[in-house]
Amino acid sequence: MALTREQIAMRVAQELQDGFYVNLGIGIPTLAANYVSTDIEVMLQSENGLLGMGPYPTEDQVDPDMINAGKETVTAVKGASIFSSAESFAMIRGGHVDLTVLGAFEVDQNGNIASYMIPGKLVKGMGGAMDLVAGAPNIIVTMTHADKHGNSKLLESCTLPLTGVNCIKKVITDLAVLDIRDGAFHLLETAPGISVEEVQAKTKGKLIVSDSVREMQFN
Amino acid sequence: MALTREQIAMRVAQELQDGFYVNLGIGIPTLAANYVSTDIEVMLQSENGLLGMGPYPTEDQVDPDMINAGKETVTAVKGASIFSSAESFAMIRGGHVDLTVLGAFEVDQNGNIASYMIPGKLVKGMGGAMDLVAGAPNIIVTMTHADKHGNSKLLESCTLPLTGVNCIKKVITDLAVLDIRDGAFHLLETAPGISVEEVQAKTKGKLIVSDSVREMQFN
Amino acid sequence: MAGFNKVVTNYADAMNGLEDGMTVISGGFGLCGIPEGLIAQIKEMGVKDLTFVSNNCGVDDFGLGVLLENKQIKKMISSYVGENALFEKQFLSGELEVELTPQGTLAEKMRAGGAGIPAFYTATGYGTPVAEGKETREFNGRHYVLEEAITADFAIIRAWKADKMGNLIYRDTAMNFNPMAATAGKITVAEVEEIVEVGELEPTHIHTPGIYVNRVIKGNFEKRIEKLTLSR
Amino acid sequence: MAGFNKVVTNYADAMNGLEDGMTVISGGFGLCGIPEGLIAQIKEMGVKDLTFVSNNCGVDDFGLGVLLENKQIKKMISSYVGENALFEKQFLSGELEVELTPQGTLAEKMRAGGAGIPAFYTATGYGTPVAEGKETREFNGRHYVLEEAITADFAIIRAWKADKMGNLIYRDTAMNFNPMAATAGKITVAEVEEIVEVGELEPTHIHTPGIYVNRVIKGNFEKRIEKLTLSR
Repeated sequence: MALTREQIAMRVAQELQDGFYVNLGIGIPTLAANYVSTDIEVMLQSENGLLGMGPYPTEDQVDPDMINAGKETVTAVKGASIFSSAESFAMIRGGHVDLTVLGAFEVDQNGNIASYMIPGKLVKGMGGAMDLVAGAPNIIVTMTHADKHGNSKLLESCTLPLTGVNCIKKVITDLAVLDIRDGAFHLLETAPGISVEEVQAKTKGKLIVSDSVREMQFN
Repeated sequence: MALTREQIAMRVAQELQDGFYVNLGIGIPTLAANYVSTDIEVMLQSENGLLGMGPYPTEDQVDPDMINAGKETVTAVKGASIFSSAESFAMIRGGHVDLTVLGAFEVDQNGNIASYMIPGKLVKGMGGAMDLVAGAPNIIVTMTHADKHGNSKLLESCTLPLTGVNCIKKVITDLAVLDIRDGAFHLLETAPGISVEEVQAKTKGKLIVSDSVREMQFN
Repeated sequence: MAGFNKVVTNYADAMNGLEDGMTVISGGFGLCGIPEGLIAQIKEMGVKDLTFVSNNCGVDDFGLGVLLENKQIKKMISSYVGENALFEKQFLSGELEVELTPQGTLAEKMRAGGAGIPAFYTATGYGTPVAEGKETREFNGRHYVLEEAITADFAIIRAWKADKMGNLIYRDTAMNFNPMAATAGKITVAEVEEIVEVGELEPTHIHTPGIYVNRVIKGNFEKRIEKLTLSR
Repeated sequence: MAGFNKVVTNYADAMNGLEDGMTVISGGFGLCGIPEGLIAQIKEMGVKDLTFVSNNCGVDDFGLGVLLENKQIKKMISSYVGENALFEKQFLSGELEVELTPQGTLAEKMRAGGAGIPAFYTATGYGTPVAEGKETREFNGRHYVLEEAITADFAIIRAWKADKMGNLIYRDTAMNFNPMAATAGKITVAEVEEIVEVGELEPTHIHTPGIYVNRVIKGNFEKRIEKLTLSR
């Protein structure tokens, strides 16, 4: 079975290591924060200018001056710092954020990503995504493996306008976990009940299946 | 009589206007702070990272963490702000400081200034001078009109390595006040007892003497 | 305090000098930290053909959206403009020009504008539509795009506390783009929640030194929340 | 707190990894705001052929001067080096290489290094020896020089207060170059006057977020005054 959004988020959460500063994009990446192991500590960076983002507020805690990059009301954890957007992107552009997780429309075997624009539809803007993919040393894309028509989103070459080039290192989809290196997707893990063949069928870009492919583990 | 250092500083102080943010270089410019009219308020910028520099401290007030760009112990006035050197030079480079006054070895009729390096002598460094002359919209040089051998320091073209080009608008010396524009020094004021002829004799660059030259006024 | 008293007491004085065709940088991220009263005053003045530099363009009936509604904006330089049906309509009809700029590049362009840096290189946008027509260049084996600074005739910002000299402190994430915006306006106007006496703000806590600020006005803020999210 | 506890309790741990030939950025302006104990530790370690990036080079027997004395510095990148007879001697004898950089350009090069900006344009130094061999370029009728970013293997800085996560607050003008230096080291070590509990520092008062800081050590500072000037 393909993973649910929550299951993808659970698998993404496994990528977070103790002591990581992490930027989680809107959608599934943000959900991952709910599944971080209690054995580790991570600090969440929100690119509007907050390092140490906490949970959503209770009704008493709601403060219009305290929001995240998705414009949602949030709280700050102990040890948080708050700064300008220029400082925030200095942090991002300078490669100080250990891991960025974000969604995408397409990713290709060279690590290119398209995530902000579908020609013919209204362009809403890239927000901070272009800075994030150009800045973080380690970037994971999370998305469904194929679109609702069954077309692969893991391509030989992105067809949509790019958000960034040669920057995506890993993809976590509802079907699989794959590394991107040397011009190919490398299959590392399959979702429970998903065969290697199904992943192969739904991956349009070059796919290398190693001997050590394993099934995703959930606690 | 040529002006004393204190008299030059008094004349420099007349250039400060109410509401000006001012950077005063080491030496005579710093002395000018003592002669600012009590009718006006100015804020002194010190390029290490202090806006609102106050007088030297009393013995009780001395704090090694509170110094100016000359590395002297100072105080901060009410309304002061303290920031990093990057922020300080953003302020300077961005043209936010209304007036900079600094010393020089030479100035020429095109507004070039040489102030940091005498070849053959040890180079101690330009500190913030190059940023200041490149940044301030209004820059006054104050120095003696001639060196101790009687050689003019107001030249057709600077002979020493430059600190900045086309940036000096006004020169206040022990003999005169001169504007620099259109490739010439324009004599505006002479020191009490100094003749126009003496200024002419001691100015090597192109000097234009207007009809309205007047004697410096001191209160 | 004659020389450094920047407090103005009415919005007409606060925005005095704003004319048709001018460029305005606005602080704020979404509806957070926006100068509500200054935006209302611009609507009141009715000046037209403005270019706005702001990360977002408000929503239909709040923030910069009210100036769109009033057809006062000719061009937006923003990173994300997706919360606004009116925006979409004016953009598709060609009434509104839009220059999409990555958020970090936008923040840095404002900072550069205020800091006297005419242009800088960034890896952001290399190989994407953002780099089209721009110079690219390699440093140490990586590719970068040359981006130019932004300055404006006016910068309008919101702060929490100001003293009369224009020293500013921001509150929480309402800081966002306001500090950079403050540095990049020929005339910078700060609308604040509270004006305190000179000397009350600790010098090392000041986020924006008064040298960047020309006018300060005390505002009353609705502080509308764009997405109320609560913990379960 | 396993993951974010950056406190180390001895200087050997603080400077662990520093090797011959490395580049070190140091905060401080003159003798103000310098990481005294970290400098002493570098002397203790005896590592050689270091390149130091620091606005100044201390005095003969204090600050970075002690590393000059011990012949550990191969090259200085500084804006002003004039308080130091030893410096003069080593420079004139050719033992010491010096790259003079305008103070504001030096500060911005460090900031750029930390902020992922490989190069920027500045008017500072145009037409002077500083621009020799560098690209120059016109923007809007003014001339500018292209300056490249600086990063380093280590950054050593001094702060006033730190929490265990490495969030830092500076005291008065001891801030100076420390915030930019903090961003530009592969490993950044902060020597501080006081270590407080996480949560004690107000988020909007933090000058350097902990993300930039790898190690924190509590120091004892002499805080020598370079020029004692008193009001009359």
